[in-house]
Parts: sequence; C-alpha cells; structure tokens
Amino acid sequence: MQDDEAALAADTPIAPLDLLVILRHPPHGSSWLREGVDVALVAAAFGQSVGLLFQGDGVFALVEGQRAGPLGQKGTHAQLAMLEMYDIERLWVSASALRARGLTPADLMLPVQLLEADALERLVHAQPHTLLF
Amino acid sequence: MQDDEAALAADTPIAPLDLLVILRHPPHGSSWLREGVDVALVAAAFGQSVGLLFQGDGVFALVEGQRAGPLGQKGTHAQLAMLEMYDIERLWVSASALRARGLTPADLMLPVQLLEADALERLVHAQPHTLLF
Amino acid sequence: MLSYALLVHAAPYSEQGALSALRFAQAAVAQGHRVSSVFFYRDGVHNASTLMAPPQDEVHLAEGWRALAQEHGTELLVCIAASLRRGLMNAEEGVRHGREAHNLEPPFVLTGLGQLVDAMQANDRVITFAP
Amino acid sequence: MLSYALLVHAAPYSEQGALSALRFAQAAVAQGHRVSSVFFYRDGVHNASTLMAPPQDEVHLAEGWRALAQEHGTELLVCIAASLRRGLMNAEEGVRHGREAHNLEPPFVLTGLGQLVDAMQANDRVITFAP
Amino acid sequence: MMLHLLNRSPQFDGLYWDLSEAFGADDHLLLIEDACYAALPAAAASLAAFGGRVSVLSEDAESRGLLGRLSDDVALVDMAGFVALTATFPHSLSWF
Amino acid sequence: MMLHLLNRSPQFDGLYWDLSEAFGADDHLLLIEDACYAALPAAAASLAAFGGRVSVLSEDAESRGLLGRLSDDVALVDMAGFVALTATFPHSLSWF
Repeated sequence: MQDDEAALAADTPIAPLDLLVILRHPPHGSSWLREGVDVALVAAAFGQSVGLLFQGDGVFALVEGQRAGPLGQKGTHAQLAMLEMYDIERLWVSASALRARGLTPADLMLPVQLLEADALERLVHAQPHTLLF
Repeated sequence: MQDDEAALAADTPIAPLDLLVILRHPPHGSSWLREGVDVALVAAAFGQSVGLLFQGDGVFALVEGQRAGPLGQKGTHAQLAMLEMYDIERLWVSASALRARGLTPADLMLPVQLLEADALERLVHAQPHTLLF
Repeated sequence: MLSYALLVHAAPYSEQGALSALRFAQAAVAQGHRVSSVFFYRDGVHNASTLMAPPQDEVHLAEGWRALAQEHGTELLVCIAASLRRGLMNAEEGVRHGREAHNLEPPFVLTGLGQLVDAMQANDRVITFAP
Repeated sequence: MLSYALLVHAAPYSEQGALSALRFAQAAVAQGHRVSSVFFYRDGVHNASTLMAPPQDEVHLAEGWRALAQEHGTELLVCIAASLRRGLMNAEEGVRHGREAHNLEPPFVLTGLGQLVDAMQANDRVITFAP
Repeated sequence: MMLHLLNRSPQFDGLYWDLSEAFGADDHLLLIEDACYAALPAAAASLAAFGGRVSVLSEDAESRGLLGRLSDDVALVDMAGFVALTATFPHSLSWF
Repeated sequence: MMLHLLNRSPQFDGLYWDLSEAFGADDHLLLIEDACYAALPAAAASLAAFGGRVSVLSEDAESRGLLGRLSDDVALVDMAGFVALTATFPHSLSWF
C-alpha cells in the first residue's frame, strides 16, 4: 500500500497547508477521531488544503481490516477511505507512535509519510492553523 | 494531622463495609471526584458503612490548602471536610500513589491509612460493593 | 438467572460506553438474566434525552433504552442532580424551574442517588460502563 | 488588539474546560481584545442548553456565554451535527424532527463546521478548550 | 474472585498500574473498547501484571481490525461470554 | 514560535510524549487545569523535554493547593498573563 515509506529527510522543505489536523485518539472508543476527520473533510470541501498527522493512539485509525462495530457504530475507516476524494492526500504518521505499537506502514490502509520527531516538529511549526483531536 | 501513618500490616483483618468508593481522578479538573464523593455521602446518609480509597491522581483530592476555584468552582475539599459528619472515617490511600507524587501524609488534610499493594488488594477483595470514580 | 443493575457514566455518541452498556443489557436478557435497572449518572444522563436525533444510519440510543424498558421491565433511573446542571429535566422540573420545555419523559425517571444505593443492594450484580 | 475565536469541546460541569474558556474570554475582552466567536463542538454543545439548571451557588455557564454575546457581540456558534445526536436543537430543528420542545435559542446559533473553518481564517487567534 | 473491566488503551498506564495494585490471584481482566489495544503483542508489558488471566471482547477487537494480531495468551470472548464472566465472578469492578 | 496548552495530569504520559515531539526550541508550554500537577517537583521528569520554557496558570494551581509546592523553574502566570501569552505567540495548540 505504500508509495513512500521513507522517513522525511531532515532537509525536505514542508509547505504550509491551510489546515493541519492532528489525530491522537484511537478510533471506535470515542468520537474524537470521527469528529476530527469531519473538520478536515469540511475544510477540504471549502477548498482548503488539508493534511492529517496521526500521533499516539491516532495511528490505530489507519489499521487495515477495521469494520463497523455492532449496533452500526461506524468507526472512521470508511471516512478515511474517502480522503482522496476530498483531495486530502498528505497523511503523516509519527514514526515513534507506530513503532511503539508494533505496527509498520504495511499494516496501514493508506499510504503515509513517516515522521521522526524532528520532522514532526518542523511540520507542526510550518502550519498557520492546526487543530488537535 | 495523622493518627495512624503506618502501612496496614499484612495480617490485619479488613472488615467488609457496605460500600467502598475508589477515587482515582484528580479534583477540580473534572467532576468525577465530586460526583463520586456524592455517592459515598448519600450511601452514608442511608445508614451504610462507607469507606474511601484514594488511588492514582485521586490522592490530590486530599492535599491541604485547596480552595474554591475562580467562578466559584467548588472543588471537593469542603465535601471531604464533611466526611466525619457522615461517619465516613475509613480513608485509605495507595502508598505508591502518594510516593509517586512526592507527597506524605503530612501534606494531607485528613488522617488516612496508607496501603501498600498487598493490603490494597485485600481491601478491595473484602468488599461486597465497590464503585470507582 | 441473576438480577443486574447497570451504572452508565458515558455520554451518548461521544464515547462507546453507552453502546457497550446497551449491548450488554441486551445480551444479559437474551441469556435469561434480569436487568432490573439502569442508573444514568454524570454525562450518561444525556442518554435519556427526548431531543436526541442521531443520523438515520446510527443507533438511536434513547430508543434502545426505551425498548429495553418496555420489553423487559427495566427501570431507567436518571440522577436528578447530575441532570439538572447538564440540561436534562422532566415536565415537573421544567415547571419548577420556569422553563417552557422539557427533554426527559417516561420510561426515564429522574431520581436521587439513593436509588443507586438501593439498586446495589437489591441486585446480584452491578456493572459500570464509563467513558 | 487581536481578534480571537474559541473552540470549546468540554461539556459543562463535567470538566473544567468550559469554565476555563469562559474565564479566558472574559480576560481577553478585559484586555481590549475582541472575542469574535465561540464555536461549541462535541460535548461542548451542551453549554448552549436552555434547560441547564445548576445549583444556585455554582456558575451558570449558559448565562455566562449569553452575557458575553450581549456585552461584547461574541457569536455563539454550535455545531449542528454534534448537537442533534447529543440532544440539542433549536425551534426550527424541533419542528423538522417532530419534537414538541427545543433547548437551544439565540444568541446560540446552530451552524455547520464551515463556520469553524471560516472563524479560523477570519481571526488572529484560535484557542481550543477541551475536556 | 473478581472480574475487572478495563476500557482504556495502554496509553493510560497509570490506570493499568492502579488496577494491578487491586488485582488478586483469582481475578480475571476483561479488555473492552479501547483496552483491546492492550492485547497487541507490542503492549505485552501493560498486561504483564495480570499473568495471563486476561480476555478481550471479540466484537470490539474485530471492529478495530485486531483479530489475527492479538497475543496468544489473551482469550477471545463474545458479548455472551462477557455476560457469562460477570455471572461467574461474584464481583465486577470497572476501571476507566 | 508556538504556545502549547496542556490540561491533563502527568498520568497521561503518552500525551506529554506526543507534545514533546512537536515542541520547538522557541516554543512555550502553559500548564492549565489538571496539568498543574506536572509543576510539582516529583513530576519533573514529565517536563524535562520542555527545558524550562514552562508556565503554570496560577488560579488553577492555587485552587489545587499547589502554591508553595511548585518547581522553581516553572513560572506562574495569571489569567491576564495567559491571554498575553496567546497574544505574544502567533500560534497556539491545545493538547488534551
């Protein structure tokens, strides 16, 4: 699924987007993730350039093979599958968060760019608007 | 402030109460603690024997010198000061939780009994009804 | 066959806990147990709102609880102190507080924490579902 | 003098975040800043309830927000999608959903997430208050 | 004999610690909701204190895409099994 | 230059870790609500990554009984100072 598994090199410039959404909460157990992605989708629908950064338990949102829960809890995987349709193609993942959870990009449902701490710091500081969920 | 700072000895029997309330959340930042103590006070008002076990950040509820927050947030210290009036006199504190936060019984507003893990386990298992907040 | 009381602290739709509680209650009665009462506390009180209007493709939690009450006689007890500050009130409290509306109706019943204490004594099991 | 938008995720009375947001807003206007809008999302939508009835010795959060709107022209924007599933609706939505009551009134306004996106662009600062 | 219910991810390690203090030799731990992530092999340390007396709710693990990824020493139980555990153990305590 | 707002106790160490990954050399951290407990000397490890660029909201520390107990290298700011920090730093990010 990966078109670029390499960590962002230290000298790669990071272009500012209109909005960066950081997703730290795991999917399913609460609606943080879903309601965070909703903001990203709406901003994109309004023509903004939007990127997502998955940190902490937020990386679990990308695990392949998720499905709706019992009683029709929708989860977020279907929402994430729509990102490309909304031109949200910049998906960053904290490399340390992924490692700590025993996951690799091959476990994820979408291609992502891994960020070590230095690059993650540069990404966040390059953005004019960031929201965290 | 202490009438008994010693940890519960391994062979001390623990009498069952009608209700044990475990308080794990810190005061002020949320109403978990306040609404947990409310349950304890109501049970005591109904004539039940009630004890409180402070674990984790719950030990911060006992820190001396708390006051109402701005805008009149009440906190829980005033509530805790009423415990004796409700005959809630069995207050247990996780010794490890207190140590991890750099606190000693002298920092606390009420006399408590410290419990190491073994005694804490015995306390919890001796109770017919336990609620956690 | 055991009698259960459930204690629900979890807000509807914000956390999974309310759904877990409803699933558990349905599974318990399916196994022949009795779910005597569900006590809603803290943000769990919002499970009782008559104004809840989730999207059609999502579970309607308040409907789920009402069905449990109607089909299995489960009491739906809602803490009055937790409710009033959070914006849940029945017709009687609406009048008392001079409001023109209310958003809590039977089978949900506003009640005090004493009922939680009673439910703990009266049932074989008490299971808490939290955010 | 800067213009601020606040984003409030915190439920009233359950967490301190809603109080912190109100305190911050009051302090910001006291310093001559403008708080253009407060956007209520997730469980923060309950801040808007007309049925909120806290004890008399506690802060009335909805009143606090209304005062901010009346005295300083702050827009009080409430996410409609987050609200409906959680049981907050205005008169118009009440009619649309066939309910006899509603619990959201001006100066609180139901609106979409697009208004949050707009508020982020239109203000110098966006500050989030969460549970 | 006590059944402990846990619903938070291993990120809440203070919670796991507090639970371990109260956990007895004959107790059992059921992982539900976001606690399912504790059943991943990478989170084994978070369950070390519970000595294999751990189950995970299958429907919550399944919705999260975790079936086939879980530690071998964590048992899968369905919702009926969850109810059965609460019936078997005279006391339940929920940690969150 | 970024102002980071944090409102959870040091128990949430995954949160502190994630924040530290995003924290820059010219950034500042303001502890509010239950994050005040991070300013206790016993929690110094939780703030090590932020190199002394840390303040705590005085009214939240005071209501918790923490005044006089705080680490020397954490600055006290009142609510007006909180507003001033958000004015000084062009961007703010809340962690919770």
